[in-house]
Amino acid sequence: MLSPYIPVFVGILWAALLAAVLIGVSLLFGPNRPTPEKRSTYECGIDPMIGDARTRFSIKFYVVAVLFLLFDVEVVFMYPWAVLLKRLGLLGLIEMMTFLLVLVVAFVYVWKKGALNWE
Amino acid sequence: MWIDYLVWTVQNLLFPVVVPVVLLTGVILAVWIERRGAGFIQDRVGPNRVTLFGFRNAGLMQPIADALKLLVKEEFIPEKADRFLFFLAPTLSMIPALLTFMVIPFGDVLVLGKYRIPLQVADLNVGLLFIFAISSLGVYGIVLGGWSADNKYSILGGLRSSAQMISYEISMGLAIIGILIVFESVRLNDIVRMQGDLLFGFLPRWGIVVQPLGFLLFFVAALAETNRIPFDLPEAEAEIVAGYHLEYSSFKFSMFFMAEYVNMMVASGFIVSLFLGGWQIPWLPTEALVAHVGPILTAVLQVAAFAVKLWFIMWVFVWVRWTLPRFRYDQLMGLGWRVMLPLALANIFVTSVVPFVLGVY
Amino acid sequence: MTSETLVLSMILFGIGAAGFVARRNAIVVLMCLELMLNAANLAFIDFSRQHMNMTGHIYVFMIMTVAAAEAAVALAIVVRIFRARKAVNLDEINLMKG
Amino acid sequence: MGIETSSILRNTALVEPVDAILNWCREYSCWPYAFGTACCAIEFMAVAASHYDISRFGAEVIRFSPRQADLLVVSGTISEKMAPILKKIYDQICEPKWVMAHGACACSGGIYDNYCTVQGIDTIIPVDVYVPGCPPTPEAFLDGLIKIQKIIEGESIRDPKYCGE
Amino acid sequence: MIQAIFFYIFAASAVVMALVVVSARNPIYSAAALIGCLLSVACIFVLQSAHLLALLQVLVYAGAIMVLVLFVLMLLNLSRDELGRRRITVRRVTGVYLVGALVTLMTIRFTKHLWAPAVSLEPGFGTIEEVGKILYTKYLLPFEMVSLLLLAAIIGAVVLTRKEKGDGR
Amino acid sequence: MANVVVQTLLEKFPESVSPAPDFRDEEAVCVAREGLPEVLRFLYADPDTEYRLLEDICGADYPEREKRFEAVYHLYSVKTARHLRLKVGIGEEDPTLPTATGIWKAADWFEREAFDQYGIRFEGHPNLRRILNHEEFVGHPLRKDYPIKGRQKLTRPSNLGWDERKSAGNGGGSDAEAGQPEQMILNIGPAHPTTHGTLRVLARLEGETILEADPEIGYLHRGFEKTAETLTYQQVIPLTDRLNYVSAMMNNVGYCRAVEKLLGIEVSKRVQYIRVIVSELSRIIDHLVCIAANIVDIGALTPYWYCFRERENVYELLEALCGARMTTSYTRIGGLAHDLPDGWVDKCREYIRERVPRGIEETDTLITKNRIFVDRTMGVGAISGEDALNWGFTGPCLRASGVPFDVRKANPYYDYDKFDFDIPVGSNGDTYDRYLVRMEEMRQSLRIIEQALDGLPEGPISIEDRRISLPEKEAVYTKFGALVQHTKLIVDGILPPEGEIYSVTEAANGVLGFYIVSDGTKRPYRIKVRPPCFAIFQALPQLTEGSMIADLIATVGSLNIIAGELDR
Amino acid sequence: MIKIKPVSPPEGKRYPISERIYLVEIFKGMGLTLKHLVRNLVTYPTKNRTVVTIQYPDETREYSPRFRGRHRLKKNPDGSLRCVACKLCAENCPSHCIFIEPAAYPDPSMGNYPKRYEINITRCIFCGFCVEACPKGAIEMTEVSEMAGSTRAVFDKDFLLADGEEPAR
Ligand code: SF4
Ligand code: SF4
Ligand code: SF4
Repeated sequence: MLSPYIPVFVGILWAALLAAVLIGVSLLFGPNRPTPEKRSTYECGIDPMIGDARTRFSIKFYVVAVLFLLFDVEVVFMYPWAVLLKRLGLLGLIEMMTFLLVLVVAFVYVWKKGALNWE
Repeated sequence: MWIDYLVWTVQNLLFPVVVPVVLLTGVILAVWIERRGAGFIQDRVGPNRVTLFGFRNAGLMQPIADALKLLVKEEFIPEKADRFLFFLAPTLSMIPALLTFMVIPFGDVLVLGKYRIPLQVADLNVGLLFIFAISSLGVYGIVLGGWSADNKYSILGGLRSSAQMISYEISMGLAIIGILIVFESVRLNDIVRMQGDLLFGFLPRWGIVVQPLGFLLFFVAALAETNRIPFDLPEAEAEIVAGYHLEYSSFKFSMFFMAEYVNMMVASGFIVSLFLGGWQIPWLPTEALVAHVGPILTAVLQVAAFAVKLWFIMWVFVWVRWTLPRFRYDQLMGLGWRVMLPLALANIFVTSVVPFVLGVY
Repeated sequence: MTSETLVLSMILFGIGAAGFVARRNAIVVLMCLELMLNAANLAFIDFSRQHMNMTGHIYVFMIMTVAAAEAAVALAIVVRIFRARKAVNLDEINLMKG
Repeated sequence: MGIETSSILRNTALVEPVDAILNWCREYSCWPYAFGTACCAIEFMAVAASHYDISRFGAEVIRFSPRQADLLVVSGTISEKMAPILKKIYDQICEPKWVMAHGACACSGGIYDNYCTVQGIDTIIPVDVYVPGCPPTPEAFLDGLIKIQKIIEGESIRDPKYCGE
Repeated sequence: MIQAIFFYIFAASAVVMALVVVSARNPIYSAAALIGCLLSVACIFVLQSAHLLALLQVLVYAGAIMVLVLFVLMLLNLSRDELGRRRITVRRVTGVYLVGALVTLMTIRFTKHLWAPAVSLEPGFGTIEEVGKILYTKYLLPFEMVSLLLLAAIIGAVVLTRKEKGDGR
Repeated sequence: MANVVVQTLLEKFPESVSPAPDFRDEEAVCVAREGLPEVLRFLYADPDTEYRLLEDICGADYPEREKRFEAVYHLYSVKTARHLRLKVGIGEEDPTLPTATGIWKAADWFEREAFDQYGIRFEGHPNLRRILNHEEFVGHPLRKDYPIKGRQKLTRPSNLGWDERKSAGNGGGSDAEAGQPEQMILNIGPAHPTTHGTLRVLARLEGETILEADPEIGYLHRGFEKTAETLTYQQVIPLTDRLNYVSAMMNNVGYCRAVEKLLGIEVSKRVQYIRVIVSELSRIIDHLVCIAANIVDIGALTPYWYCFRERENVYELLEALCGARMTTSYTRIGGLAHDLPDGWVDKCREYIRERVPRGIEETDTLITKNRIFVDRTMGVGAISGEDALNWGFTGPCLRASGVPFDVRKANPYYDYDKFDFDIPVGSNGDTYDRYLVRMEEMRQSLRIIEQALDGLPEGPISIEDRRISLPEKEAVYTKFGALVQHTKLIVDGILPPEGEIYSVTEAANGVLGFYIVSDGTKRPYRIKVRPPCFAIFQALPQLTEGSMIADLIATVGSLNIIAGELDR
Repeated sequence: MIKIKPVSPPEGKRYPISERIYLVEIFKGMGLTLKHLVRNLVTYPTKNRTVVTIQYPDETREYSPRFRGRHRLKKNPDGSLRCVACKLCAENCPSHCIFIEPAAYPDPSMGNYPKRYEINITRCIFCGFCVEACPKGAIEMTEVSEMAGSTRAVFDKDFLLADGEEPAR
């Protein structure tokens, strides 16, 4: 069962090689004249402002990622079901609708809690 | 037999090597179309002065000049950057982009005597999921690229961008459930093949016909996934300068840039395969074609049909870009979560329940 | 093919477990946990293949789901604690101190 | 060309073809960093608009990140308050780079010879092409751009600029 | 043959990445290495004919869980928090000892499996259809439980991160 | 009506208010420093006067006087449609004045400018620091004893921390707070795509939400006022081009009208009509540029090209008139540089009927009702009419907030009262309304131009006063007398009587005022421009607080900040 | 008689359904851009192209006769300089960029001529005041505005007299 994957693996290697070579060529051929001024962070021509750039960011981003993760898992459960729906018949439909119902409950909860507001 | 080896080599070594190269060439064409198209939309002409050996070649050399120029531009690493990740990030955004095209079929299986050559790099039985899985890795290039440069704008751009991409990934995943229900497979070539059927005897059973809402949702999500206007927030110049690739120069920048276009092509190929009948030429099934024009010409015609559709979608991407304003971050997230997601769920509900109600099976 | 896979699984598990006890950064510890779960997955897949029975796949499916849920909640807790105490090192987080 | 690469290549017969390729791509892909401050910047916008269409020269890719730009177009008056910023941006642009002083103010201070205006950006950074005019017409700008292209055409990896001397 | 070559490539990369995960000082590097490790393991899944799960491994583990982890690392700016602070504690020594014991035990327990004979699989093995068939029939209950688990996780995450008044400002 | 206010003031505050010399029928009084706050408060609050709009505060320097400095306040009452000038003398030893920020928020930056340029200190001002010059600058450049070429280098990009900017402490955030988790300080500009090169906004963010924004200006300060003092009245015209360089023509007109008021002359009807036509054309291009730039910042790219295409057409008209596209220098004191060329009227008519409306309509189709655009702009950067007046808003930004104040109607000049046109007003004062008001104003301008073209009278294009306008070129070449007049006028310049005037016109962005003090020589003693943007931009913190970065960008774009007149 | 025209949409009528679903307006906009594209593509090869671009330097536009470009010193029909070095132009120049060194002709009846006449062209703001001030019509402005060079150019008398030729710089 490996055979269709061989080209994929070859592709991975080739893409990586391509990327490496291109960057390598660029390293080789690009002029390189680093000065402290040049290497300093760009911030609209101003010396970088107070505070580390990697400061702490809004928790909102975390909430997005969590919701993404959990919904992604739910979606994953739907793929086999979708493919099989016609074979599973009514039972499959009911099963998934129950599953979806819980999902919708979760979704509504999240919505009501305001986690979907980004203002 | 040597011919066996030849077929094996073509399938396993030649295709995976050639397809990325074709894609990268496609980027050149895409950039050219984008820039000339924008010109003509805006009552101007677009790049046309680049001269090679005294020929003006309508600006076709423009993207090549750009790429070459970037290749020989100074390689630059910001002082506070995390060097390793700084180099890794563009590679990370490029590789998944090139890989995902591997499972998209650009023609029916070419039958030459006893040899069957699928016109597709890898005919995976989970092809569709493969695209999702690999493209979900594209996020790392952006996130790490933004983070490693240690610049506020880039980090903001990287975070924004990744939040946007993952949000729309959900809608994207849900949008195709309907297609799966209808076509009962995750193997892309099967899906395409089934779109050759006719509905009511005359209408090609394309995904867009059986899943119009799914198509719309998928298209919008694809725009968002490829960071195109109206979803180009991560690099919204007006707000955060150049976003996550702000500190990138030379070819590393170029790789982000190319990854965007390759992603567009992948998205277009994906849309075409799922919703626009892939390599199918409407009303002309493979068997009929083979019977009339022979296998080779059939393959050529089918690849051509695929290419035409793909470039049409690409053009729509460009066209949309030059027409619409961009969303604000919160509106974009709101659209993704509060509009697209419920709609996609509704789409699934309708697609799965209606046949039962109608007693189709 | 003999089951090198199982060996690999054990090696990964060992590394993960070692990290689990040796690291103090809560998030790294979490990552080590994921590594261990992953090693378990590998073992399940291998058993499944050896026995030609796909139940192992279902287990892996479930493990992934649990891992996702666990990561979501665990990280939420980390974030929460961090915001309250500004620390993520397990040694420094003494829940009893209030 | 990297310094090492160019010092290796400088004495070989490859110089000519390599120069030709490098100069060709740099010439036709001159991405500007629009450092526009005043009236001249508005004319710069006009150059980007349909009638003059800077994109014909492949230069419509206006980058606002100095890392990705090749040509620093300084359009407009540079006040003393702005001067260090201009310097900084110039420093941050990656090699190779060129500078165009667009307009009387950028060239020389123009009509503003007073307490707060820099008398020409060449007192701060090197300038390759001066475009007089207040504001220079779009044609004048394009003429300046063509001059920049000419300059690029004449460069060689033997130049100290590329050999690191 | 090819199978074996690929296996050793991926196995080696998985082990190396795993070592980086536990030893890197910068958690971001740990996370990056873990992603690499997960991808290698996914490739091994493919070799084991677990096609669907290989992709789910990428999709869920590498593509979603790790995004979350990375986000948290960035949001909390943890990259520098752990630098240069390592102590050998009693707890740790005990821990390492226990780990060693555990691995040894497992080795003994699994010995007979280690020399398992090669088997030939039927064509549908590991495909989405087969997995689905079992999942939606035999493992119906766990499947429905999953939805509740996820519900709980969502609620937990949202509640835990909800902003309280006077928090963070 | 004329001097009712002055009379009332003299009666009510006999100790502190004294009459100012009468000149050109302007209402002006001198106020003693001690009585200033009461007078100001009275003028603001008294229902008869209601001077709700503080148009300008500026300094002036008279080294020979006993009280060396003078602060000049220009107030305007929308109710009575009248201006009032208050002059307060201050001695050099203690150049302090009470602040007016408690009454008009607009006073904030005007006072900072007076401090920066003249060193007049305003006590009680929340944040009195330099505004136009850089923070390493020593001295006050507009003082008469400061050398015009006294350049001072800035050694590093100005980079004040939050604490330093708020040194006087008006309750904003601090550096310490900025170090809080989840907050960061983001510097936007000056070298940033949306700030158009010269504005700078420092924003304290939480996530993407702006907790506090602090604008910083002066990056295009190029010493208009000081330079103007060294040129003759005629030579200042090219300088005015470069104030609001997008609609240079209007500055020409505004300036010339001011000097003509100083001279006490009236230009011919033809000149007036031509000035109206070119002003309205300029208004159109100004709005086109503003809308195009604003929309590009919002992310829709194509309207930019459509707007600029039409602008190019208008430029063609202007170039035919004066020989340059942007920096027109078309008007002259007492008239115009040239008459209309042959066929210009027809061409203009064709353009404004066929070309310009096309661009407007295409933008309209692409943008106005597009939900994405509406979402991005509606309710963004909103300000109420009352607040807007208090901040000193004028022009489209004020009208978008629902205050129908337009100098062209309120204090008509050049027959504007005879033209039939509407004043578009919005209701919410948000970015969307500002956009709509500008769109509609362009259409109204087209109407005005049509009417002006129709009614264009014949007549001379400059007045027949050889002390003011140059003789015909032909005459100069051939007639000795004309040559002498010509030479004399060039060398000696125009010599207005001693006095001071303040004259306003409705420029594209709002009220453009010129305050000119003449000491009888050929050079203006003091010119103060009252630029509309200056007042508008200072309200940015209020407009953007609590919104997102993207809103900030949309808002800044819709305010149409032209650095040339902002920083001068 | 101030007429007011309210422009904002009345409260509550902000989002008619056609706008709310995004699509109608988006299609309208896309129709417009497509119209431009097609029209421009179709007419591009023909004479009356709708693309407005002037393809400088292959094409140039028509300048206004009053165009204020580079200066030129004029000559009398007999070839002598018209300029009498009266310095009025320099006097009237707001950016003080004209420098004139007068000298007398050997024949006193012919008056003065400029020995040096220089315009610091990078400082000049092309206001045309010098032309306006000249009592002899000795200086005029041409249609040439392209003067880019790699130095801060100062145009001397010879160059200003030359009829629009490119200076050797
Ligand atoms: S050169 Fe003239 S147009 Fe350009 S910025 Fe200076 S004053 Fe403005
Ligand atoms: S055009 Fe104006 S600036 Fe130029 S030389 Fe003549 S007067 Fe001076
Ligand atoms: S050009 Fe005219 S104004 Fe100037 S010096 Fe000569 S004659 Fe006099």
